[in-house]
Amino acid sequence: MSRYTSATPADRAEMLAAIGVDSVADLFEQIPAPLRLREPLALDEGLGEAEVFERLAALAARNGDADEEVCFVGAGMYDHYVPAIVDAIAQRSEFLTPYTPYQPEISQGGLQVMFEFQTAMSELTALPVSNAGLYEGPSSVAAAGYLAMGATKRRRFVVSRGLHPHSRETLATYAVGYGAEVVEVGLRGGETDAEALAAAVDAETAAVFLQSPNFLGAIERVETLGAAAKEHGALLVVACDPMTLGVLKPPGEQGADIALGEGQPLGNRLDFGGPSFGFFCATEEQIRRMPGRIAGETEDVDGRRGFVLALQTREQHIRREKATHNICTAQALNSLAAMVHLAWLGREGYRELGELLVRRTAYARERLAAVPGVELLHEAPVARELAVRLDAPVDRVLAKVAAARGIAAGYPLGRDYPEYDDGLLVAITERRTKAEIDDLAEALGAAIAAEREGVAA
Amino acid sequence: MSRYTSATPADRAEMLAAIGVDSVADLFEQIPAPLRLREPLALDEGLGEAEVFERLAALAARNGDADEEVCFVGAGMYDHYVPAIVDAIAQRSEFLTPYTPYQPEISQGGLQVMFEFQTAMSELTALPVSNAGLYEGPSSVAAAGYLAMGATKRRRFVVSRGLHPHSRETLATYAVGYGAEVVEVGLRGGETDAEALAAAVDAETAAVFLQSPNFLGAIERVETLGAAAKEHGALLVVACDPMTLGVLKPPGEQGADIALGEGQPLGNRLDFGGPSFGFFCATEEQIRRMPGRIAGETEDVDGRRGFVLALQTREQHIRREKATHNICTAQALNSLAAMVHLAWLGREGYRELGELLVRRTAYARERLAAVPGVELLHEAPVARELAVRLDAPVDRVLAKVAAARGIAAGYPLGRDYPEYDDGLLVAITERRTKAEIDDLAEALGAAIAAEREGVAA
Amino acid sequence: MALTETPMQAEAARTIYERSKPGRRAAVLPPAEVPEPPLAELIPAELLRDEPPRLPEVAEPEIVRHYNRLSRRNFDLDSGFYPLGSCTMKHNPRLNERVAALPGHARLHPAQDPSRAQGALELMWLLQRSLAEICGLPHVSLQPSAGSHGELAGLLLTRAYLADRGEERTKVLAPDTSHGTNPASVTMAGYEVVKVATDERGGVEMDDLRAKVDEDVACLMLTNPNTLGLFDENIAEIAALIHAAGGTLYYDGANLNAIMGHSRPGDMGFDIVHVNLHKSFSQPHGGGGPGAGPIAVSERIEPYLPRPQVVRRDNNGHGPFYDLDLDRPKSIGRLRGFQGNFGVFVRSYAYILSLGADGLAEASETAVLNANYLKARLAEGRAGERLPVAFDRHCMHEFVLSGKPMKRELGLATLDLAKRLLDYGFHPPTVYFPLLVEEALMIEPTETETKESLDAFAEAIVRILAEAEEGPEVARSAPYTTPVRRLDEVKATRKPVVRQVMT
Amino acid sequence: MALTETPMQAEAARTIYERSKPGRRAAVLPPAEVPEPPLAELIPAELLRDEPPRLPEVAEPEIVRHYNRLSRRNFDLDSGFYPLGSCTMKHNPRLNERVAALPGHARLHPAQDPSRAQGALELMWLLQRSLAEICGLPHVSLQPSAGSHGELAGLLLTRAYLADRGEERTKVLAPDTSHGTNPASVTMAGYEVVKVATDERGGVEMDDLRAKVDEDVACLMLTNPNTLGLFDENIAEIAALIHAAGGTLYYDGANLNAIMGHSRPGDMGFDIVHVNLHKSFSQPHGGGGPGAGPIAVSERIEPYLPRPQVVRRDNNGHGPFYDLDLDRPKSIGRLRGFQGNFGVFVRSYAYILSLGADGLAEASETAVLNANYLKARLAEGRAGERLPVAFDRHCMHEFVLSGKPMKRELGLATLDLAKRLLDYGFHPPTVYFPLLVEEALMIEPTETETKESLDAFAEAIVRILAEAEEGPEVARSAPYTTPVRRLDEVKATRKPVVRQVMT
Ligand SMILES: Cc1ncc(COP(=O)(O)O)c(C=O)c1O
Ligand SMILES: Cc1ncc(COP(=O)(O)O)c(C=O)c1O
Repeated sequence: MSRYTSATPADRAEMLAAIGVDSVADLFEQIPAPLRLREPLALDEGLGEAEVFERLAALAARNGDADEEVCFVGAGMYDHYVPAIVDAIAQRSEFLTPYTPYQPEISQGGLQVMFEFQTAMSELTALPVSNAGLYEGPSSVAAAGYLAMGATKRRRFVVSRGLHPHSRETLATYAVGYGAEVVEVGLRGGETDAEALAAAVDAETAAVFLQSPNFLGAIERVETLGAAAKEHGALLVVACDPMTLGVLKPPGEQGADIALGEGQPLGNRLDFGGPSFGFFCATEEQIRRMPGRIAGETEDVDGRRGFVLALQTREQHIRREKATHNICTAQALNSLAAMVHLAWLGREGYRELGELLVRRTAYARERLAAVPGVELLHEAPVARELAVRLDAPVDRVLAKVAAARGIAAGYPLGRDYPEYDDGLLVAITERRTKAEIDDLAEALGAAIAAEREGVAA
Repeated sequence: MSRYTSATPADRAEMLAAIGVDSVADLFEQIPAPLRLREPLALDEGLGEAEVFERLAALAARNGDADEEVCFVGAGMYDHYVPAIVDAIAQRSEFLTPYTPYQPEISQGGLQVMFEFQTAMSELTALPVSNAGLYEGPSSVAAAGYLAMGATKRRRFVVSRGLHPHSRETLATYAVGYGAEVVEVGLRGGETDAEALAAAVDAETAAVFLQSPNFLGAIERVETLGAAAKEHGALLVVACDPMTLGVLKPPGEQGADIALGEGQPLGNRLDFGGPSFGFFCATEEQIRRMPGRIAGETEDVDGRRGFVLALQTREQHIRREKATHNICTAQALNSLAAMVHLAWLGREGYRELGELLVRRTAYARERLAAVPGVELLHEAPVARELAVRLDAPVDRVLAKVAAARGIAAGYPLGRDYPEYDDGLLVAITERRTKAEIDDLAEALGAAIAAEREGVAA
Repeated sequence: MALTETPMQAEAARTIYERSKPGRRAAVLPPAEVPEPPLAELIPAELLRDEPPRLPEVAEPEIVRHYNRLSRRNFDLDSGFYPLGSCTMKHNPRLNERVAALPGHARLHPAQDPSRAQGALELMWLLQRSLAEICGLPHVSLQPSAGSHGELAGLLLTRAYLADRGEERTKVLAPDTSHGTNPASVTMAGYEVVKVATDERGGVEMDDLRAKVDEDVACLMLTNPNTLGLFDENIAEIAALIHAAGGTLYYDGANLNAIMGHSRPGDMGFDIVHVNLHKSFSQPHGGGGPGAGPIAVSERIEPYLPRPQVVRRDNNGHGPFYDLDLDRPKSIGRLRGFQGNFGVFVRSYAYILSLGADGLAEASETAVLNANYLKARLAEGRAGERLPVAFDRHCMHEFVLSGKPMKRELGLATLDLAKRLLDYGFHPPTVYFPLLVEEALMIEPTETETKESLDAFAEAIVRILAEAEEGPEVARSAPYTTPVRRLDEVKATRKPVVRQVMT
Repeated sequence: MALTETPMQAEAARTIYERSKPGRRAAVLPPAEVPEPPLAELIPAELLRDEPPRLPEVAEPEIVRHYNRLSRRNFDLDSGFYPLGSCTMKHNPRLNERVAALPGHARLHPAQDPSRAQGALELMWLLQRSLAEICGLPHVSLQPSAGSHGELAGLLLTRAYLADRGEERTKVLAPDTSHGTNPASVTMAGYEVVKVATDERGGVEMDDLRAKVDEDVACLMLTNPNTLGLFDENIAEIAALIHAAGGTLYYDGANLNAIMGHSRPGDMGFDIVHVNLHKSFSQPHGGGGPGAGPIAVSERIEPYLPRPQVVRRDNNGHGPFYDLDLDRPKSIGRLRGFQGNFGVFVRSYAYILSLGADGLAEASETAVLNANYLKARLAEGRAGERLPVAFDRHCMHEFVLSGKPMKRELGLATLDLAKRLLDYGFHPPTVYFPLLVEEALMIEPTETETKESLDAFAEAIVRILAEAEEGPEVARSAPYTTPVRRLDEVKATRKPVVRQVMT
């Protein structure tokens, strides 16, 4: 009997007697003998809690986390300060341990939070319908593709190269499955090439995918770019960064049919990439094609206001092969964290945060551009992330700055864009102070200078 | 309006109108003008949450905590592993944020935990009555003195020098107030000098105070020593370490009238010394003289079982100057943590933990005694802490071992016992592995050798 | 004074938006510290938002109260018995939350250079090895975010594997007992679902299977034990059939909790297995996630695994170096961003370390013991007549009852029984699934439960049936004591109101 | 179906001991790793225990459920309005819990060498400086563990101060409105309490005071604003009187929340002040602690402060060095182990940093505004007649109503009103205190509450009084909806059952 189970030898004996067998082994006899394991699994014996803690702490200690390094890395996930109430609320058993709210009468807490979350996302994106969250950003892009296929009965996607590389890749992976073609349109001066995009969209195009700010940090002219989609009856799908929507024009006001994105910056940890959540909003027209759970308002038999999972006829557990998506377990707790974070920021705080990011990013851009050996990769407007080119091997500069100054200076664009293998993407959050930005500039300058002189800084 | 208040300008206007004043300042006019502050307080302006976090984290980073150093320091507070469920439960708002349970109908959670805690402490000490906890260990000793005075109408305390120095000092501080004399009895071979004790106790003695294991780690022969108290009608007060009572004979079986101690090892953090709690158990006879809150079982009007604060007529809020003690706010949450920790340990685990401590301590004693330049300070039986003498200046050895090996090797006895200024008190918990004990032995040996040779190790 | 409502019922639902007042706030942000020009000087005005979104305006104390009070309107595993079949509602150790929250894990950026993320990558590698051992298959990808994501991965792997052999197939077989995600994933992966019947022992109907296996079949998806809680005794033959026809065999691992350390999908002949870390490996369900659905695969599938893959390399003799392998030319590609739900990996790895080989086997044993005991208790007397077990043999970790006689004889639908159970303080079993069983009740107690819990649940069922002997009204109008009573789900779908209307 | 009980009422209270079964357990300890001889070989058998204590035997999931369910039987500040007078139930920011839990704080051993505890000592020093500024007194000791401990410290300081001047005095004055800890502390410190009367404006009756001040008076203990929520306008004169007679003036700081940044006890002439960090400085009350009761003192009292004291020294020109000063020859000595409730200091210092000079003043302002507003609301109409305010003037952060007319006219005792408030979802005010006011209700809303909360509370009072117009029965038998109903407190004291009986 382990710490997590309760059957004492006496319990076992009584239970076996009630079942009418002699041993638990008898119950396993339905497994054909050749398939029954004879040996224990080749894993260690179980450990006590303190020992497990020590082991995991030892592993954790071997990571350069954002407490240890000043983190200017973004590329889709950002080092924002998550207020303490988010953890306190999300760790309440009542939110942490239930299943998906299939029994609404005893799940009003979770359902109402979903409803509030949907409202918030709808407000952020200026689109009327939001689901309760998907796995994360890139797979939400793929889900939008599936929706667009269903909505348009077309099988061709036109995708900006400014869309997150993970999103483009995920879309491509899924597209092989549901049988769609993906066409990419390049960038120009940091922004999606409008002419190329217009040329790429045709009557077979199910959807056009943009991201704003795009992966290089540039704020796209979504409305202008989206015109091509409108013209050909394709859906306009816009991926966006939820931390910028306090100041940037929301996708819903720029003609987007679907707005989605990675939700991590809202209330979620870095967690080496997950769990976080993807948000997914759309026009009324798409409501019955939405993927994922959606909470809706209703009444109980006595007329009390209540919430339920609405539009379940879209879902796999009801519609099986005809479902609009296969998702079941999603990321409810992560959406809850986002909701609490947004409530904490509040209407004013959310806008102020957006302004703070824009201004600090502008400062950082100016500061970095002034460093010898650093130049801007593009001059398009930016909100919270900026791209520069370094006149020295990026990986070596990054390693140097990390080792010498404890700064994770940014994301090397060469990982995904061979054409920018001298590129560095620098992300700003409200945690990155002016002093840290100044340090970064200085450290980059020193590392580049040292590299150029062939000296170890 | 700050983040923690809600009165908007509109609210304020409405509220002032209802009150019938023009401004909040009017309400402060009851403070005579010369006493009203004209200038703001000389404190900084308020900071945002992230900034406060960074400031406090920067302070925390300048401490050598038990994650950073391998901690062999004890002297009353110990580095035990506190299981995760303790924090999870103690941090629930329902336990964290209410006041003392003056309204029992809506405080059954807290009251029942008190009742369960009292039961656990009663079991540990083998005394029938426990309160719900006092501030911490040493002030509980002083509370026992106050009780003993009330019970015996005598004003003389005989105290073993093996009692924690902080307890002796606190008792002395209080005794000046309530007007009692404190007589100290010395140690012999690590244990309380039985003859001296017998000689010191007289018909004026209100109580005899022992500690077992005593400050030097020695398990006292409480029953033998206590005979003198019995003989003269004095109360026998025994301070004990709750982590040893799974294996050591409990005070209640050794003639103690009162058993008490520092509760920190049960479920509480080191926290640089607090908050923790003091436990306080006694014979039935003393129940109406007990200090602190006591939960008791009762029934509601429908016959449902319930719990209330019992025997409130002992307390300051009812009895004022005639109260048995002045305590009001105590350490309820810390007692709760202890209860959860004890439930987690369970009957078997608690005993096993005691055995583990005894055996690892025996191993450490043997291992250290074999180190050149180290010898045992006494040979009395020990349970979880042991005292050695070093043949080199203790402070220098400690500094060296900390700097070179990241080990906090123990508590320098010279801080409190001039007669043992070469003494070191080494504490063992289940977190201190055999490998760490071996490291300690080696590190001490190296440091002493280096000191003797006058070399920096 | 008589009670008309419970205190929670008396409290009308109000959203955080309805608690807002202009000007209230909780956040205080740090000062800008840098020049603060009007935003329009930095970003063209037409790209700026006119009005900020109407987020809540509430101070911190009210936020805390709002969500605290809301939380109590949830039933949760940490408060009571939650025998939701197929969901494996087992204890969620708080130790796992503690280790997941360590800054070294929680504050690690996903794009961190592998040289400065060695602990995280090693942990992932160790988890991969552990899952491989438990599943009996050599390779693992941790990337999928949940079971259904693992299913999609498995089907895309099948497609890639077949394509590499120059084959294109169109059909995927799945039993009629399969979970809804299975057919939904099949469609998303561009295949057509073909249903296979169930035989009278609850396993795959072999004749039907034989009739449907052909060259167009890309894959058979199976849950074993299946959603009836029964182990398919013909699994070896099934595997042989599919393999002979050139298809892959996919294992839906939602029920792995029945067999850990007792039997392995790989040994049964499966090519691809997904594991729901939020089921067998104790990741809390979070009210609907997060979870993770790693997949274990055989050698022949390995080349197609998603990118990136965590690998252990030799660090020029300086011990191992853990890395993200992106250079996988045959890979199906990414299924999501970054490396997967790492926080979930930490929790599940902590769980595996805690239980170890012995503890995992013991967990499955106890899960099976608990299920069979509860089944036996419910087979007694009247309950056994009204709610007979759908397939009368020993079950594994769960079992399915049919409410058909209860409905016919007492007028009580399974839904009514479920709702009445709420009044007794229990989470109901999964209802109306699997579809094959009329008025189904699918009961999975897990190893977490004490005998006392199981007894209490059985007694509640007996009492509800006894109430119904007097007439079905009591249960039909249940629940009575929950924060809200029976809700109009039809309305919510007909005229969906999916967000707060702002006034 | 009519409700007879709420779900919680239906659940009988069972202790963790009653959930135990021999052999169950949660803890798995590490292996000994060292030789494991029988214990009797290491410790004489007569010093060993025969039978382990009968602690619970329960596996982890049941422990979690037990305490989770128990927790819901508490009303808490994070769920609703808690206007418990004199207790300052203000919001407990979770930020403070977060910073207190940082390993650098939470895992620091109290005997750590000061050179390796500089962060902790600096924090204590900074808190000392902040409290000194807030109190208007130059020196602070953080050692006392709560308000009552601070009181005892203050009286022992007075004794030491007087003794040092060769004086021994016997009496301590305290108003009849003083809190119970005041007289209890006086007795513990070996003094005799002399009660001072209250005048018709709610302040100290000056004639009575003059009559009682003499050479035997060691100290006057005062709360200002006092427990009626009223500021004593004669404080300057009172201070002069006491000082002229050679006594000390002690400030019970429980009500400091009324005046932060607006007035300072030191400026009023107080020599010694205690501060309840768990009241004005947001340390959570924890269901009855932990708290902390630092004291601030004037120059003349400083030499006697408890040991050790945190000091800032110059580190030979290498910046400051924070140290524990033990060398205090005139000190009264220790009041407890180690350095005090450090974890509480971290929380309260975080609170002070968060609010700052501006925020603290704003908090007091809002507290006073809220109290006066609620007082005004309750003075309206019928409520104002049945429950008149005891002293009709503007209050500070709290106010006291008298239930005397209510009792006389409606037959409703203050206790009944309090119990009925429970059904309305409110924590009742402090009742029957201060003793001076018949059927007293002491109401302190704090700055935490919204206007909406205050309005709802006022409306509940009005409704309860309206109910009572029909007769007192409803309130007299209240509460109806709480987990248990009115409890027999007399029985619990007459025949105390203070622990679980083991069977
Ligand atoms: C049998 C079965 N298969 C698949 C799934 C889908 O798993 P997930 O929710 O992780 O996507 C479930 C979950 O309920 C299940 O029970
Ligand atoms: C006026 C007053 N004085 C003193 C105290 C005692 O403070 P503590 O509970 O911190 O000992 C209280 C606490 O309720 C109080 O209200």
